[in-house]
Amino acid sequence: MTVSSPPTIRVRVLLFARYAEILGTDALELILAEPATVASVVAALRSRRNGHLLPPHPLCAVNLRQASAATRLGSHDEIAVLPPLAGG
Amino acid sequence: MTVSSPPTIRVRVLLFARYAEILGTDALELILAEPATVASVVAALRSRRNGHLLPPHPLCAVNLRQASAATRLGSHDEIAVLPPLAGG
Amino acid sequence: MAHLSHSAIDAATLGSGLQSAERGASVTFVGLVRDHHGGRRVTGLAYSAYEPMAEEECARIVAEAEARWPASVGLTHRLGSLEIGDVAVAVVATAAHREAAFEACRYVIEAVKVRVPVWKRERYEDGSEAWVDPTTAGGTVPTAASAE
Amino acid sequence: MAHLSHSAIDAATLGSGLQSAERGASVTFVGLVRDHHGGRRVTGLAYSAYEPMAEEECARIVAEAEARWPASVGLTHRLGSLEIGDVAVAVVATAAHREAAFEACRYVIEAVKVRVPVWKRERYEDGSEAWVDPTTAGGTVPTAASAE
Repeated sequence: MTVSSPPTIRVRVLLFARYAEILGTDALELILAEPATVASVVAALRSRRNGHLLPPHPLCAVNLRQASAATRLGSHDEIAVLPPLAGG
Repeated sequence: MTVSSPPTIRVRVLLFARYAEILGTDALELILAEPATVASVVAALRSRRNGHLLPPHPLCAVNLRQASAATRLGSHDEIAVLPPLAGG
Repeated sequence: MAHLSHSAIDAATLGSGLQSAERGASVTFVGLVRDHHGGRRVTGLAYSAYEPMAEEECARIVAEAEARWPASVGLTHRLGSLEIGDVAVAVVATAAHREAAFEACRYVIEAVKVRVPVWKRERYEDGSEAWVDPTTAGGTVPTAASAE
Repeated sequence: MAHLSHSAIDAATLGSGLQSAERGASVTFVGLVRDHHGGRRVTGLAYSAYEPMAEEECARIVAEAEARWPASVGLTHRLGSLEIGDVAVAVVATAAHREAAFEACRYVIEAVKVRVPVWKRERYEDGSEAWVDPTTAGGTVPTAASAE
């Protein structure tokens, strides 16, 4: 007897500066049910310990480019969650 | 018997760059009948040899500040006749 | 890492590579670490970055400026620990004429501020630290250590 | 002659006197001698000035900029004989924030161009010379020697 499980993807998540402090790590792997978006990553992070301290719509990048909450993710994508920028 | 002559002023005139070349000198003294203005100086210069090569309304300065053709002159004023500026 | 530097930035060196006989104008912006922010005395700071993205974003900004104006642009952002007066960022734009040099230089620094993933953690006179956050009223948010 | 120099200008030195711990932004404009003008190859040039007025006008321009923006401004214009690539003019504006530094620097160089009594005599590849005249179509007028 076979059980069909929903398809999933595995993504790498990077956290920086204050967000890394809040979540206690600067990198983690997430397994997400398809279809997954940037918003799925943020929801997963906000469900972790202290995750409610993240804003609901943080600036994010996918594979080194800024991306919107609706950006669709594929396996092995690198999602970075970026605190407000303070360079320059 | 006394003869009354019209009052005059003596001013110093400075010429620069191309205007000094045109008039063959970079400094001269002029005696002008009162009332005298910057325009009187320009008229006197334009009546000299090659003076017609000066423009009728050149940029001028009186005592180190830009001045208009109507600026009234006094004795010992320094009037500079300035070719188009090309600094910077 | 052409645009990120973990050691001191020399704006003159950055500019010297951009000079040429047909370029008559050079505009340089240098951002320096100030001794105050939001009413507090700053004693130093640390810049961190999402380095691969920061590098790519800097390169994109420079390419955009060079496409939009007839100018050559250099850009270096400092990372790591900085003292008061240290150069945080330097932008040099050279062009045949000054308009292009001014506009390209300004474009680049404005874009760096809003697009390059760099974060600043300030140290204060009283030993406390905070993350600089231009989106908040006070301009900073406490570090996790201070908040807990 | 704080603002006029008969020897080479060092923009870095001009700027270093304006730095301070509360000024986070520095904008430098440097004008360099180009190797072409109006389609001709330039080999060098000579700047002359009505020096007492040029000095006063430079000081007035700097004072105006410092009154209008919260910035400190340095300005030096070169006089005498210059070669290709030499610094003709340097303006440095430092301020707490970059807007003031950019705007003050731009204001000063634009004002220098239209108010400071300085003249430029260019030398060309063929040995001829001409006065630079921004009000003419060609950008130059022949020297008296060439015209006679």
